[in-house]
Amino acid sequence: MTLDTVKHAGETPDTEQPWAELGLKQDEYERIRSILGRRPTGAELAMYSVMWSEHCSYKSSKVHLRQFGEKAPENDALLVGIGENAGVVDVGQGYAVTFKVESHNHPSYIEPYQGAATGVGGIVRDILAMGARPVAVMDPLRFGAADHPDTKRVLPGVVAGIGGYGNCLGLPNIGGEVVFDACYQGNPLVNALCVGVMKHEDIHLAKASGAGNKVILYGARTGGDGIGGVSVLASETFDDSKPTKRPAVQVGDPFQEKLLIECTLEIFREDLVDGIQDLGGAGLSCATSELASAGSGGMRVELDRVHLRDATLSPEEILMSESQERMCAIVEPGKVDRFLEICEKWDVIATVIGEVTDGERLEIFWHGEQIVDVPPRTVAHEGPVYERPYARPDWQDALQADDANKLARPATAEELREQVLKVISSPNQASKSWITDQYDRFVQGNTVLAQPEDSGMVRIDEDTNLGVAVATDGNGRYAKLDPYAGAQLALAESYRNVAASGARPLAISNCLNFGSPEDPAVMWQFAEATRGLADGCLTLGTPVTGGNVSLYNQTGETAIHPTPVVAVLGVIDDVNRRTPIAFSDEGHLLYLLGDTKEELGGSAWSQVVHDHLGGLPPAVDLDREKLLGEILISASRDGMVDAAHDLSDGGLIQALAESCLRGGKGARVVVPDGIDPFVLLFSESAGRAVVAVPRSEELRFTDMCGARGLPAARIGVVDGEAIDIQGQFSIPLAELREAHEATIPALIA
Amino acid sequence: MARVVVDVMLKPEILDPQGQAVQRALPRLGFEGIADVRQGKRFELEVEGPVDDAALARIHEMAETFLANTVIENFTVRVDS
Amino acid sequence: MARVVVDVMLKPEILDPQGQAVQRALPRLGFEGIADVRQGKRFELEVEGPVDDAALARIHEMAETFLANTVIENFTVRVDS
Amino acid sequence: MTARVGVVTFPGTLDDRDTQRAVRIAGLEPVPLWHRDKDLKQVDAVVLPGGFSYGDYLRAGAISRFSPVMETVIEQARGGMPVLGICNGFQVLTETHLLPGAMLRNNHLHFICRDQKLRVENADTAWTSDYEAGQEISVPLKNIDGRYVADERTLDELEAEGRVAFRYLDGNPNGSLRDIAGITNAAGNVVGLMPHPEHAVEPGVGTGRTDGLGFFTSILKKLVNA
Ligand SMILES: Nc1ncnc2c1ncn2[C@@H]1O[C@H](COP(=O)(O)OP(=O)(O)O)[C@@H](O)[C@H]1O
Ligand SMILES: [Mg+2]
Repeated sequence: MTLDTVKHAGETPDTEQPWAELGLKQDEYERIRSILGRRPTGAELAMYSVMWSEHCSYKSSKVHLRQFGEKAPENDALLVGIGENAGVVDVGQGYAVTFKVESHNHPSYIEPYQGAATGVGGIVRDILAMGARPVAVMDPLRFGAADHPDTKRVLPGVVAGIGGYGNCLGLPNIGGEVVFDACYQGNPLVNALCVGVMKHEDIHLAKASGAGNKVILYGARTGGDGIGGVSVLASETFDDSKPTKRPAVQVGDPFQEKLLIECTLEIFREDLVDGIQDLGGAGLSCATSELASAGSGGMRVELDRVHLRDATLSPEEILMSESQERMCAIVEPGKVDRFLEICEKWDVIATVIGEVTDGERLEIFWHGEQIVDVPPRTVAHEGPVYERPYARPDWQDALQADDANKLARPATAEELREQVLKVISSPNQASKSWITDQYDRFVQGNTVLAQPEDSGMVRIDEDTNLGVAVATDGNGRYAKLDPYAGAQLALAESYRNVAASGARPLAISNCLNFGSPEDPAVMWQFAEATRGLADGCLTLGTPVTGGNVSLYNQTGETAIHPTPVVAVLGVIDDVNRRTPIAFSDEGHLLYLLGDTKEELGGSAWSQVVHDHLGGLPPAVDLDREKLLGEILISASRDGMVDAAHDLSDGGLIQALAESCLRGGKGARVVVPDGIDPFVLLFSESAGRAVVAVPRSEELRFTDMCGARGLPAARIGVVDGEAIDIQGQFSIPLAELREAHEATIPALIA
Repeated sequence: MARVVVDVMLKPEILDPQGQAVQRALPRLGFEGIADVRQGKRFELEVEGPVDDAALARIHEMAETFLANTVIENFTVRVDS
Repeated sequence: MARVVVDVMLKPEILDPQGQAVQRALPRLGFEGIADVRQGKRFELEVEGPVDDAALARIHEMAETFLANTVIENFTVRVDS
Repeated sequence: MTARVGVVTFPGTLDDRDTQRAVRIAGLEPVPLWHRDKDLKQVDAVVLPGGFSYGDYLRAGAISRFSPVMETVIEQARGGMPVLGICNGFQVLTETHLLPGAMLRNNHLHFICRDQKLRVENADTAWTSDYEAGQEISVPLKNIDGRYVADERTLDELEAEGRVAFRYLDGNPNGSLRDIAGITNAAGNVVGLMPHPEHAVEPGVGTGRTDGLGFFTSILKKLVNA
């Protein structure tokens, strides 16, 4: 086959090209022709097609994501905002923290182990590329019905993949989520988050500047992994029925990634790079065009210098390969030798593949012949933007009218007790330790809080005890009932979780998991959710630092519940002041903070007891969330509470059960006057938490709540070996533990 | 009882980090001249009853659906003698 | 280039939970009549140069000192044809 | 003057910095050692920390065993230098035959991370003298290849000579024979165990307990009083 050079393309304008097979639309192909003033070469077509895929170009979501910048709250903590590999937040004492959550949904359905593993690998490289040492990971996961046979295939594979990769990298897993719902049956959601820490001066950006600087590709050899994966996997509705069309799966090598991390950190320490970019989706196409586009000048790459695992790869394939564990750095000529030396020390292959030029084009050569000559911005940053039509679905009104508050409630105390046990042992509410025990949460020796705490917390400075906390939350059921409120509830819950552990929320990242953007109903859900999230962040003062969008999570006509997952990052000045969820001391007083209203729409109770989804989700009051957060943070700082647990799905009873089981102590609860015990236990009103207050602190604590106007009701005391709801029922801890812990192993193990 | 062996190897185009780690270690141990190493799995099945075509067909199906992950692996089935 | 295969299996007296897990799963998947399953490793070595007795002796040594841990594993070396 | 404890970093080692921290907290001087260097920089003792050296590909510890640093470690360990292998380090020690037996995949086939109760069976080794024989401690366990096996004769010999240094309590987490969590060589200078004492040396992080500190204070006493 003859090489399709730029010259050749100019001479053969009428050659048929497989743009449709590569996922491009007719008008997109025409646009490429008009940008270049000729037909693209095969290599150029490969680059444009992957970079203009939904996954890389955000073409359907961009117009909505803009709000995150436009409505961004004033916040001087934000050092690097949206648009880089990950946002960076100032956490004080000269430290900066970067974090981001990303999806690897489709690959994890095809090959659960490798899909999930490479999802972790990818997000870790994003964090590394910012100049940070990765210090923790989290994994928000969603699967189909817990008792569906395919869940038995997908879940153990995903969990083993996340553990297999993360454990081998030495990154503590400090939290995540596991949710089961039939809507995710053919579209499990595998989101992965990584947190990294650096000093302010160590921040690195993905840009190529300085003519004459060298472009170095380092890490694993390039093979035929996931060729076309980006465009085929992320842009088209996934169809399992044609195994022959399955694209090659990427296989991760966590050992190689660990070397890459240590090697890169050593390179940063010696200040050897000007710009750096990880290779993820779209591989070299993405890295070279993004680096060149973001920097000044152009770039020239000799593609034949790339170290290959498979010598038969064509230049197009090399450009599209998604081989894992690779990075691309821009290095001054005088520093190249030292750079290569450090790579050699860590057994990492490194090759100078090109240099920054003073031109404006990205030019790629194959054995001396030019195969790419493009303006890099048109590939990386000026892809197509769609204003997809959206419309409130016609079923939304009926769904909201189907009020969960009207569902039959337990008639007797005995029935209430039964329903409590049923909810607490349901797959979504049950203990997830069978899963989380497969993750190393201790490595690095800085873990302060990990599962099953409200947030994950790590110490980042051993001398001052400065720490950061992260929580991730999302509730697709709420978002299905009302995507605007659902996104805000995810934000509120995550914010509350961080505050409950004593950390001050600073900024957020998010992963927006939705169905097909070509369906106006899905697009409406997306528009509503992004608007809700942007408005919410403005009110809470927590800017969006970055995130990820995963679309086409649907099977046939049926989309998943809209599932915005929100990660909130907080800071705590002294990790010794953190607040755990465990009730560990008898006699401590239990206070319920916030207002409990009759809010059962989308609740765990409505799902478990009635298999029902309808009505409205709990009302959102972000000012109240903020106030609650301030109280929880002050209480932690001043030692007024011994334990705190946020209330969310499952309501008060779920929080009590978790805190009692964690601390091995019971609770005696008195139902306050004027509230129905069922509503007290199961309502999911937002803006609430339960805290355990030592008697010596009671006055100080209630004074503070009173002065700030936060409702605080004394509902009982830590005591005994049972949860005893007075006048209703009592459940011994042993029975509760069995109910809570046996479910997941019985279903999955 | 007859023994049937199922060998499962990663497809050639799929990265094999384990095989690579072994290969890279060999020169350090003083073993030269090994150009490539691939590491896979070997299953030894003790089969009750005769290993006729029907039994082999079943084992083939078992390998395809269960022992190997055909997204990334190839396999072979053979009777051990 | 010639291919030499090294098969490494756990010694019979050592518990093989991987093989057992496979065996236990088989009936559930509808495969009956497999009395025992053992899971081991298969290494495919691409050897440069002739695979003569000297080369095989070296590979045998490599298997003994490196590819297998003879405290728990047995191995066999054979030329693939 | 305090003693110098070398902490080896192989490619893929994870707990090297944690081990250095534990050594420091105990009042010793941690000295990083690199797998490619034969030179042990005149340390008084060596810790082989946990992790996935060489990805644990092939077998846990199998490739690291052949590194230059191990040549010297093996030689000096035979000469009496204290060596502690934690998790992956223990696996390296069995692969080098400084300690008998081998480590296999957990019987339940999963990675397991938990706070694990142990009994210190032998408080006379270089690394356990600060504990009482029979003392129960809790330290994190986190591995997938943690099942200790050896033939019956070896196991009997270990028992008879008091060389089972640690045993799992409250349930065997991985199918290790005779609940063995760690062993020592006959001289008591080379000790290996699967659980991670270096992750239990500070209140407030990790398990929140300091049950693992005794390993490092034991070696401090031995080296500084020696
Ligand atoms: N939901 C979102 N919210 C905020 N920023 C987002 C979101 N989705 C994507 N982004 C931002 O868009 C940029 C491009 O994303 P992406 O191409 O996924 O980055 P990368 O390739 O480095 O993973 C990043 O800065 C990312 O943080
Ligand atoms: Mg990136």
